[in-house]
Amino acid sequence: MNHDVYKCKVISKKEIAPNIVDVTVLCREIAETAQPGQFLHIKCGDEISMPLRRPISICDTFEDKVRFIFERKGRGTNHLNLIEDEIDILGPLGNPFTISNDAFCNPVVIGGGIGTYPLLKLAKLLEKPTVYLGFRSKSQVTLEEDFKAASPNVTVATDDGSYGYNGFAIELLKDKIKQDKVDVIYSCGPTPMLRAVKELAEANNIRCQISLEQRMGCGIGACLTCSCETTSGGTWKYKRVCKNGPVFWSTEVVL
Amino acid sequence: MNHDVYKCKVISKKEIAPNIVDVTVLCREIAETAQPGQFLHIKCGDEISMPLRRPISICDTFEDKVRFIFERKGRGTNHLNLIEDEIDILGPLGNPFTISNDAFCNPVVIGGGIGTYPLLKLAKLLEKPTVYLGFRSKSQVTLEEDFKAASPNVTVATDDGSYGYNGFAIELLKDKIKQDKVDVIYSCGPTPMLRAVKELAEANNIRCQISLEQRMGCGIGACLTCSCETTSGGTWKYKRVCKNGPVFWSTEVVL
Amino acid sequence: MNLKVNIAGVELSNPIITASGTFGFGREYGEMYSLDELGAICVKGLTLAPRAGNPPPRITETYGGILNSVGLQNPGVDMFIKNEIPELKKYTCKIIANIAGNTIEDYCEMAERLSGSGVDMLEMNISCPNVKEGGVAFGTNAKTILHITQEVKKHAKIPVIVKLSPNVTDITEMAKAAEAGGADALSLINTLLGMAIDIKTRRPILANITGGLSGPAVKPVAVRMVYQVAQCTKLPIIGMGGITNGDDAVEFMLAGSNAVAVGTANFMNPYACVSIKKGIVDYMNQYHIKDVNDLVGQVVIK
Amino acid sequence: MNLKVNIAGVELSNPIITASGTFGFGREYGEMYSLDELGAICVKGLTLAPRAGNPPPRITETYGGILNSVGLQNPGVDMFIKNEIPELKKYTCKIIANIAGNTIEDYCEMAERLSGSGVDMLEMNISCPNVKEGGVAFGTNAKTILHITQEVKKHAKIPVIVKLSPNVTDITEMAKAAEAGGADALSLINTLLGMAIDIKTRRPILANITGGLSGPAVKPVAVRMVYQVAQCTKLPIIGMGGITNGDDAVEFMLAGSNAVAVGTANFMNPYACVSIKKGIVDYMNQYHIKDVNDLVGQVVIK
Ligand SMILES: Cc1cc2nc3c(=O)[nH]c(=O)nc-3n(C[C@H](O)[C@H](O)[C@H](O)COP(=O)(O)OP(=O)(O)OC[C@H]3O[C@@H](n4cnc5c(N)ncnc54)[C@H](O)[C@@H]3O)c2cc1C
Ligand SMILES: Cc1cc2nc3c(=O)[nH]c(=O)nc-3n(C[C@H](O)[C@H](O)[C@H](O)COP(=O)(O)OP(=O)(O)OC[C@H]3O[C@@H](n4cnc5c(N)ncnc54)[C@H](O)[C@@H]3O)c2cc1C
Ligand SMILES: Cc1cc2nc3c(=O)[nH]c(=O)nc-3n(C[C@H](O)[C@H](O)[C@H](O)COP(=O)(O)O)c2cc1C
Ligand SMILES: Cc1cc2nc3c(=O)[nH]c(=O)nc-3n(C[C@H](O)[C@H](O)[C@H](O)COP(=O)(O)O)c2cc1C
Ligand code: FES
Ligand code: FES
Repeated sequence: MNHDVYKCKVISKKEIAPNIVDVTVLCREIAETAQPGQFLHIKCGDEISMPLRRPISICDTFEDKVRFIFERKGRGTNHLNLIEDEIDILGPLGNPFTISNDAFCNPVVIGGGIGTYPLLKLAKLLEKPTVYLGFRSKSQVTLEEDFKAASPNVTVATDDGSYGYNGFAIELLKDKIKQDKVDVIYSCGPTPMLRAVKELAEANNIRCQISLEQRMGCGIGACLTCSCETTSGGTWKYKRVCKNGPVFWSTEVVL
Repeated sequence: MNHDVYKCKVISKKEIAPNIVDVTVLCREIAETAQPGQFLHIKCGDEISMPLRRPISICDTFEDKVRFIFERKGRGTNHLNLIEDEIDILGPLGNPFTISNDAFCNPVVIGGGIGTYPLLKLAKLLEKPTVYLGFRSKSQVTLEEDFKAASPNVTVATDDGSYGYNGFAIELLKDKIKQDKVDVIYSCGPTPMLRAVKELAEANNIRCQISLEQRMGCGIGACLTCSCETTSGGTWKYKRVCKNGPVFWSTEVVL
Repeated sequence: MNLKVNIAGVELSNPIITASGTFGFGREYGEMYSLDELGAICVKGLTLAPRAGNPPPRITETYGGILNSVGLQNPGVDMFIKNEIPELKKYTCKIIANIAGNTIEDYCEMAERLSGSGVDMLEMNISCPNVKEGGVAFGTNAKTILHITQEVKKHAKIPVIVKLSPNVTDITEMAKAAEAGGADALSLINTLLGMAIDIKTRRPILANITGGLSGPAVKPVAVRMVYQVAQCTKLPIIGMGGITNGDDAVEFMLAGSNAVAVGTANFMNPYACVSIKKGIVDYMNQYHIKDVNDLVGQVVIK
Repeated sequence: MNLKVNIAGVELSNPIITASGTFGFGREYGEMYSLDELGAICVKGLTLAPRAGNPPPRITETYGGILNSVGLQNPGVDMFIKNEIPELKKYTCKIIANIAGNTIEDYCEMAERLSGSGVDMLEMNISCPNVKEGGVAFGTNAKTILHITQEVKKHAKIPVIVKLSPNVTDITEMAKAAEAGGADALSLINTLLGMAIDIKTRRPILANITGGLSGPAVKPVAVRMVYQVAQCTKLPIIGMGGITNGDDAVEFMLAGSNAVAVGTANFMNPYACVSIKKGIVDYMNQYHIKDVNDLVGQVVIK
């Protein structure tokens, strides 16, 4: 087992965009074993009022520090935002992105919205990946500097054109595939975007990994609540996002 | 209506004995109208997890400040102990003690344990009342100085004799009644003590008011959950502790 | 924006109703805000003769909910008519009289007496879990529901709401029985039967041993029952069970409630009804909904 | 101090059992602590043939509880026997196989196959609210419970626990039917049928529309049912429903549970079973109780 429950001291916490909170906690155990694409299962309130933890991706790790970024969305994340001292974290969980720089010489990393956060550590480990980051509008743009520090090939797109490329990040990927050789695509973001990425990758025979979201119970593979549909069908139709994912090969899953 | 819901800023909070927490909050509205024996209905946690407020007596008021003291007992009071900034209080509620210095020349105030807290403001308003305060043992003794500032006739008793008079406060009252004229007794404390006080008072034809506790819903008289049994019997057997009490004439109620 | 709803011909200025037993006869909360804020007030359960109710303790908190065992303490229907209706008539909100009987005749007699009294609707409480005779015994059997509803309808000159118990295997059977008996509307849910034990004293916390569970904890059961009942009857529905904020109220309306009742939430926040009404308005503004009736039953099942 | 309890002749080292469906086949939690800590592990519900389960989303949080609609995803009884029993046999904790069928024959067939397989007890899940056929349909009718229990008992060579559904009008009828049918023990409660709607999308949150409610919210209903059942049968009882800490477990035992099962609490705290066991020990120390069995049914009714 490489995961456990840790009480992690909060080192820093700031709102980096409206309702987007960037947190760094102290936890050597997680920091030393976590791999890009893995996630944390975070206790946001007392177990009576909120019996479920919330899954949040690991954004980055360094030495004994773990960084994650979350959007304030509902009861859980609103409550998490109030915790100042110590956060109860179960992790690191799930399967990471597959990195193999030999076979995958020309990687593209493409993320949308809060789906950009699990990609930062990945971008850092890859060799000069092409990175496309999509946001709704300028005010939502986050982590641009961090990604630019990881790679020289970072392009930001906004749906409304208020910043960077005017349109969906997927358009940038389309152009890229037309012009250059792409060996592997890594993606995380809203389902419509993942669906487009998956189609594009498969149409062009490019290996592609996507990171999925699903409502979760245990987070460790025991309760079978976090299913996603796989291409295998039949009685093995559903896999567990928490244990078999959250990162899947695009060809494994039905979106 | 002289009660309402107020968000009250915490001015001071300290543990004055093991698990006994002394709090002062800012609330001019309550401070100016509250009378001895009334109580506050306090929100201790979020309304989902803890749908009920907790009733806590008003211990004292001065200018725009309200003081109350509570014992950490269960979920609610443990949570209340964690609130540092602002407490949501419904109050002041209930019927106060009847003070009429003309008719009641020789008042005795007798309290036990946490039942001593609602008596402080009362003792201050009475003229040199005889005050008996009973506690389990020395470590539990609280407010002695405050009561001594209110009256020169204060005696502390401990059940185990570790401080002050060795025995129950009720013994002191028995002696007092034998020796002196007592016109009125005011009491609050555990039921066995109240029962003894009531018996003693009635056997000696002394007017006596006691403050009762009961589990409560609304706190304002609407839900009929906080009943105590009255001597009237029949279909009017039960009265509401929150609205008709918490202070009753000893002859009104069955203990 | 329209907040008016119509329950069996009675127009409420908005869909917020106070749940019976949690709001007394309105006097206490009426000191805190104007009862004109409410669509209707459903008063404490009435019986033919005055009732003392159960011995205390009668209430305790549970995880996310409360248990109560008041046991229908009330001054009797005549005192209600004499002392309370004139007070309530000072407000524009409608008056719903919640009635509970030991026998079918009790219900009929109360329906008679209340019909000309100024109350706007009757709510038949056939689901109180805290009394031995009558109450829940009537509400857990479809045949009895059919029969008692038919009888009461013969005596009532104002619309009759049947309040359903959640302590049944199949809520739709009970709803259909009430509809067949001529009910003008349904309300649900009453409380779930529960129990809590004090592990220090080893005694049940409630003197009555068991009590009725209400509050946030029961909401998913209540939403499910409202949804199921909305699928199987045409009657207007008053939904309740754990409604604490505007979002909860909207959820009940989407599930099929024409109006909502607020009970336990009043205890934590005496202004709960007012703030829940505001929450509905906020939701309507955000989603550009002009008429609150456009929410009713609009849950999307694909 | 004695923590051992005996359920229908099977000795458990302590009264903590994992609730079916929340603990898989023990592999995942077994990575976090030794399953020897447990009295027994009750595995994910098994069916004769493998089952895919319901489409996602399958879970959501409610106020103080959760709704799930897994729908018995499992690899089938044969794969369980082949792949999982050998793993579980590495531990001292007892093994309870939770079985669910579409037909009575399914249950009987599974009872046959599991009887010699190394599992210690069978738990008949006749109360799953998340599947269309079988499941809850069996568990809400006393006659069916009697019949199915009798049939399964003919095929089972190990003790049979009947798991009761709370979605019934009278739990005691169901318990008595199971007892009459020859059940060796009872477990309760399974989940309450509930529903939640996303007011933003107006869709039910669960793809299955409804789901089973569990967790702290349901505890008072579960305690009440355990208490009622303990009054009317002589069978050992495994109590569950919202147990989150040692005090909750003690409350269930006082109400009449011989052992307790922990489900939803595992999700928030993966070590929940261990800490609940410790909580029971703490209570026993505080109140000078030497034998955990001395708590069973000791609620004081005056
Ligand atoms: C593997 C994984 C990684 C994630 N990483 C991030 C991240 O880095 N940053 C971030 O902001 N968000 C992330 N999410 C989404 C995040 O989990 C949800 O936004 C969060 O659970 C919402 O909780 P809430 O109580 O605030 O919202 P509510 O809507 O009130 O939640 C109600 C319930 O639904 C669940 N839920 C709601 N939305 C989601 C969702 N999208 N995915 C899973 N469960 C959900 C909640 O956990 C809770 O149990 C991730 C999700 C997964 C599965
Ligand atoms: C009029 C009045 C005045 C009071 N004044 C004080 C005071 O000044 N200082 C103080 O320490 N305590 C006082 N109490 C008692 C105090 O209300 C309880 O100790 C407190 O409610 C316990 O809450 P809990 O959640 O910590 O305990 P838990 O036992 O976990 O509470 C569970 C539920 O039972 C209720 N409850 C438990 N014990 C009591 C009780 N004795 N009275 C009423 N409700 C109870 C709680 O409010 C809650 O709803 C007073 C009670 C009343 C009725
Ligand atoms: C203290 C209390 C008293 C109640 N008394 C009655 C009653 O007299 N008649 C009735 O039909 N329902 C009664 N109920 C049930 C409520 O009207 C309502 O159905 C239930 O509490 C669910 O709503 P809630 O979760 O919003 O409280 C009572 C509930 C509580 C909490
Ligand atoms: C995710 C999940 C899956 C479940 N699956 C099963 C199952 O397969 N068989 C069964 O009998 N009960 C199942 N249950 C019900 C539990 O075993 C238990 O009866 C219920 O959850 C109440 O206990 P709790 O409140 O401690 O969770 C499941 C519960 C949950 C939460
Ligand atoms: S969340 Fe329990 S299996 Fe994935
Ligand atoms: S607490 Fe509601 S009437 Fe007293």
